[in-house]
Amino acid sequence: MFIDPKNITMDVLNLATLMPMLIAIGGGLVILTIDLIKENIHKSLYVMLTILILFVDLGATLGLNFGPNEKGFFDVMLIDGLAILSQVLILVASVLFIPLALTSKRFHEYSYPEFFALFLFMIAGFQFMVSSDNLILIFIGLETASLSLYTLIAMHNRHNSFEAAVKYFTMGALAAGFFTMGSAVLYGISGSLELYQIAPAIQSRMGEPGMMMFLLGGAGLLLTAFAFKLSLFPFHTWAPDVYEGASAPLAGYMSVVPKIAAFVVSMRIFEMFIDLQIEWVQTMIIILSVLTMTLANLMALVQEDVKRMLAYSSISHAGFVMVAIALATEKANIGIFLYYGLFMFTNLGAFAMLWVSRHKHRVHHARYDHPYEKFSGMVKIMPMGAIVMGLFMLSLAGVPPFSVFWGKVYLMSATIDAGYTWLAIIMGLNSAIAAYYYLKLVVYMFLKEPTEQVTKETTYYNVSKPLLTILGLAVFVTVGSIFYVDPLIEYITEMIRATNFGI
Amino acid sequence: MENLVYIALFAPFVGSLFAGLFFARSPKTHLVGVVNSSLIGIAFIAAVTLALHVAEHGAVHVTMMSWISAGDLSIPFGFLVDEVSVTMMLVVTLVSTIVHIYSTGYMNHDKAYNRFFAYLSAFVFSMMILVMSDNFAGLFIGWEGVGVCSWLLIGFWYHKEDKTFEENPSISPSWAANEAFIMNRVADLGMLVGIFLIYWNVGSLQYDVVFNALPHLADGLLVSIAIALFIGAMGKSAQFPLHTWLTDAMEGPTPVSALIHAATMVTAGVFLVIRANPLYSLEAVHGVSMFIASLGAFVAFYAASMALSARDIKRIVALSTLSQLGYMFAAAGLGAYWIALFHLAAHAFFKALLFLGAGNVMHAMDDELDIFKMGGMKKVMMGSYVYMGIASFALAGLPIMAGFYSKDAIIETAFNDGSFIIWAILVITAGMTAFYSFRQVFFTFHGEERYKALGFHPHDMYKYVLVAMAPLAILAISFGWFMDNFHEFITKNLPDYEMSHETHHLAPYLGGLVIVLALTGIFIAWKKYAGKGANAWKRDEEFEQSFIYKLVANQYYVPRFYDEFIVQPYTMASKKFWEIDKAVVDGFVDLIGKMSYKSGDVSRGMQTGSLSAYLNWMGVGALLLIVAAAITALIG
Amino acid sequence: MDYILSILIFFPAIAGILGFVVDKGSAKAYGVSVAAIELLLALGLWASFDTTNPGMQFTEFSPIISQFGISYNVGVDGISLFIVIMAALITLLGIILLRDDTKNMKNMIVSLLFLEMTMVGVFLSLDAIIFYMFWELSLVPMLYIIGAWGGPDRVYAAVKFFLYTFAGSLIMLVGLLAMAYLFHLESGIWSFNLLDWYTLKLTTNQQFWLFLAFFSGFAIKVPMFPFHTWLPWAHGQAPTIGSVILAAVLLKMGTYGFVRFSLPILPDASVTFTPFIMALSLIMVIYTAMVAFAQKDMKQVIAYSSVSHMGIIMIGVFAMNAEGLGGSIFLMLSHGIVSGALFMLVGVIYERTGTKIMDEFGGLAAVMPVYATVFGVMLMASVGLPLTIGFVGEFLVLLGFYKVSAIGTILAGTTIIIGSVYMLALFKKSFFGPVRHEKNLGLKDLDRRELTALLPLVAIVVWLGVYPKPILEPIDNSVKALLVQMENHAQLESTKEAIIVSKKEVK
Amino acid sequence: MEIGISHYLILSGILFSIGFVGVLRRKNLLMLFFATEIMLNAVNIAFASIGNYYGDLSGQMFAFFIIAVAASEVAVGLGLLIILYKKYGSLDLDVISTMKG
Repeated sequence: MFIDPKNITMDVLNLATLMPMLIAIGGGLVILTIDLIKENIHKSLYVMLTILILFVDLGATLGLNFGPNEKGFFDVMLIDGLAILSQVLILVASVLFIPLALTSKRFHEYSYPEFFALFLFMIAGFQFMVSSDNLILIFIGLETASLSLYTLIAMHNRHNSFEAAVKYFTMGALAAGFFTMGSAVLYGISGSLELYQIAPAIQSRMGEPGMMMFLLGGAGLLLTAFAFKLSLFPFHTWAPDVYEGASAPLAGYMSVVPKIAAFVVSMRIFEMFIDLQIEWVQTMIIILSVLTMTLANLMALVQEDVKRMLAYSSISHAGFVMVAIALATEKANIGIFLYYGLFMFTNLGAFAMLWVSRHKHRVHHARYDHPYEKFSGMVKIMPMGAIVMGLFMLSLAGVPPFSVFWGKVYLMSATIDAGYTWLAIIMGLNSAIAAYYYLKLVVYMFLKEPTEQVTKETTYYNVSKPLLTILGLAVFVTVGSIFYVDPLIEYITEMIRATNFGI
Repeated sequence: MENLVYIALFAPFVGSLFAGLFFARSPKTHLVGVVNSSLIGIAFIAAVTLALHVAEHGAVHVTMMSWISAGDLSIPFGFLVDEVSVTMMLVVTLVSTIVHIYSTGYMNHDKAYNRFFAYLSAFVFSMMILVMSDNFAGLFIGWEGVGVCSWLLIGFWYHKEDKTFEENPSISPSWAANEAFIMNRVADLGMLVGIFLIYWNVGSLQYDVVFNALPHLADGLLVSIAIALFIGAMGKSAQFPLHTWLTDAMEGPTPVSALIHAATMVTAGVFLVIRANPLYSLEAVHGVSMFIASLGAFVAFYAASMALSARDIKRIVALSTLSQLGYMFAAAGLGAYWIALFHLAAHAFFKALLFLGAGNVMHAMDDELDIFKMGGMKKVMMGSYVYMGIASFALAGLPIMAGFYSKDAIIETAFNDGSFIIWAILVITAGMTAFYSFRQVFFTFHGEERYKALGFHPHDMYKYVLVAMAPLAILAISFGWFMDNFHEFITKNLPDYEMSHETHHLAPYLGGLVIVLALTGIFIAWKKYAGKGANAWKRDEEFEQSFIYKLVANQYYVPRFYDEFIVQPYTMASKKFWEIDKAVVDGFVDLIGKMSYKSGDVSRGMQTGSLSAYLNWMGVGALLLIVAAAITALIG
Repeated sequence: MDYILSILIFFPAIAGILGFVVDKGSAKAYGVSVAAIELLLALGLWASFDTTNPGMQFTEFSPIISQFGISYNVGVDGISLFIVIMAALITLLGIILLRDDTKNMKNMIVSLLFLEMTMVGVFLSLDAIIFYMFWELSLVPMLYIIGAWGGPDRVYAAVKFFLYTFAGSLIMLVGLLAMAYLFHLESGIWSFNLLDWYTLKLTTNQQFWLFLAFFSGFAIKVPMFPFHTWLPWAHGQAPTIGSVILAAVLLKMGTYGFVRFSLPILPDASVTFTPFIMALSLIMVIYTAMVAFAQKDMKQVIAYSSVSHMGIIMIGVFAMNAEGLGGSIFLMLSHGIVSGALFMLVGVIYERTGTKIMDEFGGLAAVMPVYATVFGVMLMASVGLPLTIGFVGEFLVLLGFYKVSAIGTILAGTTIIIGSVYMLALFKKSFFGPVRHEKNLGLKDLDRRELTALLPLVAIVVWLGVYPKPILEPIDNSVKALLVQMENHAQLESTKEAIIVSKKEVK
Repeated sequence: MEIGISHYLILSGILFSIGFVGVLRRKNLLMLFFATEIMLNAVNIAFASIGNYYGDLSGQMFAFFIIAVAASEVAVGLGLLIILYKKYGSLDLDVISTMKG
């Protein structure tokens, strides 16, 4: 038993596995300390510091030994390919996110060093979440990250932000209840909280009467919890409101990073079930993902606000990717990361564009910050801005050769390979529906006449060099995807192959 | 000789380009008329030379270049000048030359003089391709080419407005042009099908290959080919029921009517049947041939009956053309191909003459066409009177005239074949022909000078035009004299038609019967219409109310029928289809869009914004999952 | 000449990017020069093309996503060569025809150049994904052209065009991916290379479903009945240049797709589906021709006539013999030239009068004789008059299809009747009769710009009508190779019987 | 009657259900937090009893962590709640619904 002190050596403890998280947490503490020492330091310092910390974190992550059975810290850490890969994605997305704080106008949350500290804590939470197959640690990571995230949302300091945070928080608390209850059920069946021990235990007890009931019940509870995190229908209701309430960059961030983390955990848990030949899980996930992508798409059609539209579109994308979990093949798993790796840049870019055009006051609409009218005739006034946003939209719609297309193709291909051609067709048709609302923005930008309120001042209200840099990077990655998809797939494949999926 | 072939073929083309490219936009110039007439004349001379050559040395066959080759299909631009085609070439170029010269006078006052010659020469070119081609596809080029030129020329005065059917049965030149084109296209489809059948069963479209292969083909197939090709011929030669365009085509300038709608183009169908005689003389397609003959006889009578009551000078001539085409088909259908061809040539001459004469009258009468408004014009238009008289004699088939020999031969053929019904019809029609042609002559040139009251000041055509018409008149009289020479020449290529001994024996009586009938017809016409004095002729109003008269005067209501049962339903159906297209086909697409949008609108209703509702959704979802889990677990 | 295909594809795109820098005033001149160079390059390709070689030439291959078998793979054969040349030609003439006072000329030129890249790319791609990429990308500039320079309902029309085609092609994408998977199952490697796919023998069941998937992408693009309704909208609203390119080139992508994908990869399904395709095509031919007759708007007549003619092309594609298939490819070219010219002509009169309603005109032949003449030539080509470009293809298609179905051919052959009905009605309404409006009396005839754009097309119409051999021969070679390929890969005996590479039983 | 593992688990289930129903039915934010706490505590019971049943400490550990997390949740939650109350003057869930659709 691991509580026996005699057996513990530093080798077994393998503290290096904790390094990335420790760096993030330590960095957060350093930022708080700096604030204690000297107040009112300009946010750029914190931004740069955070980026540095993230880079160190990234370096530490990449430096880790990894393998399907690379364990550490009382064997609760699992540093397999999946963990490394998802941490890299999380960190890259974070690095992209943080410079968006450097807007030309002052926004409330970024003037607090706590924001950056919380941000780093949140990252540490996500990192814990993805690099463990211990349900306790996953829970702790999840909650650390979520609690930080609620706070970050609320720090935007608007009516909507508080409302969003409360909604997210309350539903998150409920989901935490489900997660823990699900874990308890699994624990009850298997007597273990480690996934790699749970799997064989379940397998050996599969035949017992009544076992299936508990198994499926537990799976259902866990599915509820992660469906909430991944914003699957009907657990998605928080997402549009939270995206609307959060600041644009944070919304973009939320549509990527927490989802990657949740996908990783879902992969670990649900693919275990699927590998155990429990078809129910597969069926349910497919039903959920079909419902999610379809309904989210339909609801996105009728939105008047671009940000809210993008929120629904993010939900739909999550539903799209969720299919891969149900397939539980290597190709599908590669597809998840390829998709999110590519989607990340485009989506962050799109939200960054919204952020650039974010005005202190709602110039165009009583409720919305980014109604479609805001972009009316943009090509006439700001052609580059319109083209950039248009590229993001086309990419999100899945027009080749822009980045998201490759993810789509890969996932659809994986779906077909697994024998679910009908599902691939549904995915295709959903992309067609989705094209409508992305196109709607393109139509507004390119085919309509500008309204009076649309001027360079209002639309480029918030612009700054760092923002443009991030945008440029996003465009570059979006457009040039055709040239790097190959190595990307290669890298992801290598990582996925070095992963322990329990069975 | 090759060069002569090309000269005959391309001289008209050069003329067309000359007028079309260089003078299309310049004001009227006689240069165009002269050059084009000369070029056609050159083509005529080339044709004559070729004819002599053919008579002496046999057919000339040239291949210019390949046209379409795809798969196994290979169509060259190849030209065959043999006895049949050279006859056609002679007829075409001769009549064309005269019509060209005639047109320089007739179209003298028309603004679009140059354009007219461009079209007219283009027509000659197309017609030459039609007759000279050595394969069915080449024939089809000419076939369609003459169709287009006919379209252009019928619609030459395109600026005229549409009238109602009552005002002008042809509605307008442009309408008539479209009608002609479209109706011909109906037939062309048949022709195309024939070509396809030939290709897929023979593998070639060359005449010689096809005709050599015919004996090896199945009977049913041969019948299909024969029918398909004949459908094509029916369109071009305006056989019932595709005949209505021909009378409407009279909206075109009169030289056009003379050349295209009397002498040459409309005989293309007959030419096709003659050309394909190896097919139509096969035992297997005897039924088709008999049908052709019967249809020909029917059309001969049918058209003649309509001509009896017509008042429009050009329509009368057009209907007589139709009727004579019927004769030709009757002959061809009965296997007397060379007689059909002979009548074709003879008819070309006297009918062109008749039309050009009618043109003179029209020209004099400021384009007035109603013969009721004319009368007694022989005083002012002696030349035209003589020409039209000669032509009418020829048409009526009076002795020594060209028509006498050719038409008589056809009637004899019918008798010889034992097809007495056809024979009877043709004989009766001959009498009717004499009547209506002289009805027209007497109405126009004899009797009371009704035009005076209407304020016309007619004068005859230019002298040189009248002189230019002389060859036609001479041929209308004398062409028949060369029947034996023609027979000898043409039967090298076409099968001979031997009259039986009995027929030979009866021939004088048969001929006499026809002559008697014709003379009777002329006499009745003389009695009725040639008298002088104010009361010499009166319209028989009562008779004009009778059913028979109305039936005939309204062309047996066939145009009406087409309008009511084809044109209008087609238009209606088109409009309906358009509505369906918009409402149903497109509506369905839009419906999908609208439904998506609507369902989006409905589903966004779940986003009430209220946290408790959200929690309930989540709870419901969780419960459903658990219930589903329970059910699945219980079922197994 | 090694990289000529890549140059052909990407030269317009690069020129398009550089075009952003060009001064507004000289944008048109820039566009004309670039398009002219592109055309010269395309002609150069033809000059160095080996017409006796039926296979792919000038192929280039470089892997893009080797894990997944996606590669940049282009090549040209007799089938694609001339469509590419036509695309280049039509783009050039379309740009020439642009009025100097077109608003946002620079954006227009840039979009057109990008569009040209995608068009050329589609026809030269030998990799399914690259093909799909250009296929989808072509929608974007077209969306902009229709949406930004179109009529009052332009946005609706543009979005409809985009979404409809996009939806169809996504299902096609599923088919492509499934195809790649089947290839993977068979060979163990991933490949989207068409030439690889050609080697694959599929069961009839697989072919059936794949055919349906491909069909949904291609049929919408063609557009086949009942998926055609986006086309009248798009044409009705698009600016002249948009309609010209749409009709001349973009529609050909659909039929080209059938030729390049459906036939050689799925020979059995193609034969199985022939009656179905025939039925739809016949409806297209007859029904849309009738709808065309009911139109009041000149442009809509031509739009619907395009659908009708595309029906003939479809029939030819499924004739399964060299005559029909070769004819349909020739018809693609001729329809491109003719419909392009007709749309240009409608554009000309629209620019002058601001209306396309035929009843507003009348008597134009007297006012604008040169215009009427050019229109007349195109009309005659459109109704398939021999010695014009329109006849050769139509004749061959009908001839070829006769082998498949005599009744079908007769029904399709009615196109020569009803086709002339609506075209002649159009001509009569607009050009004949008295001039209906005073203001039309002063209309100017074609000016030099318009003649420059139109006369080359007239010349081509006549040239290829009289002497189609230079084009027909390479097409024929490649088509025969394609049919041999189909025959070799057919699973069913009945398919082999249906495919006629060369007539065996000539008597 | 001997109190066995199943009794604990049934208790846990009942508590969890109570908490769940509370979450669904309560309109007051504070009550909602209580309901979630009940749910978490129900899970704690389950973990503790199962851990005991297996003689395995990880169940107990999980329970401890849940307690810790619940505490921090309350901290964050109450903070939000206070701000919200300041802004809206109410803790009624239906009032907080400006964002919808």
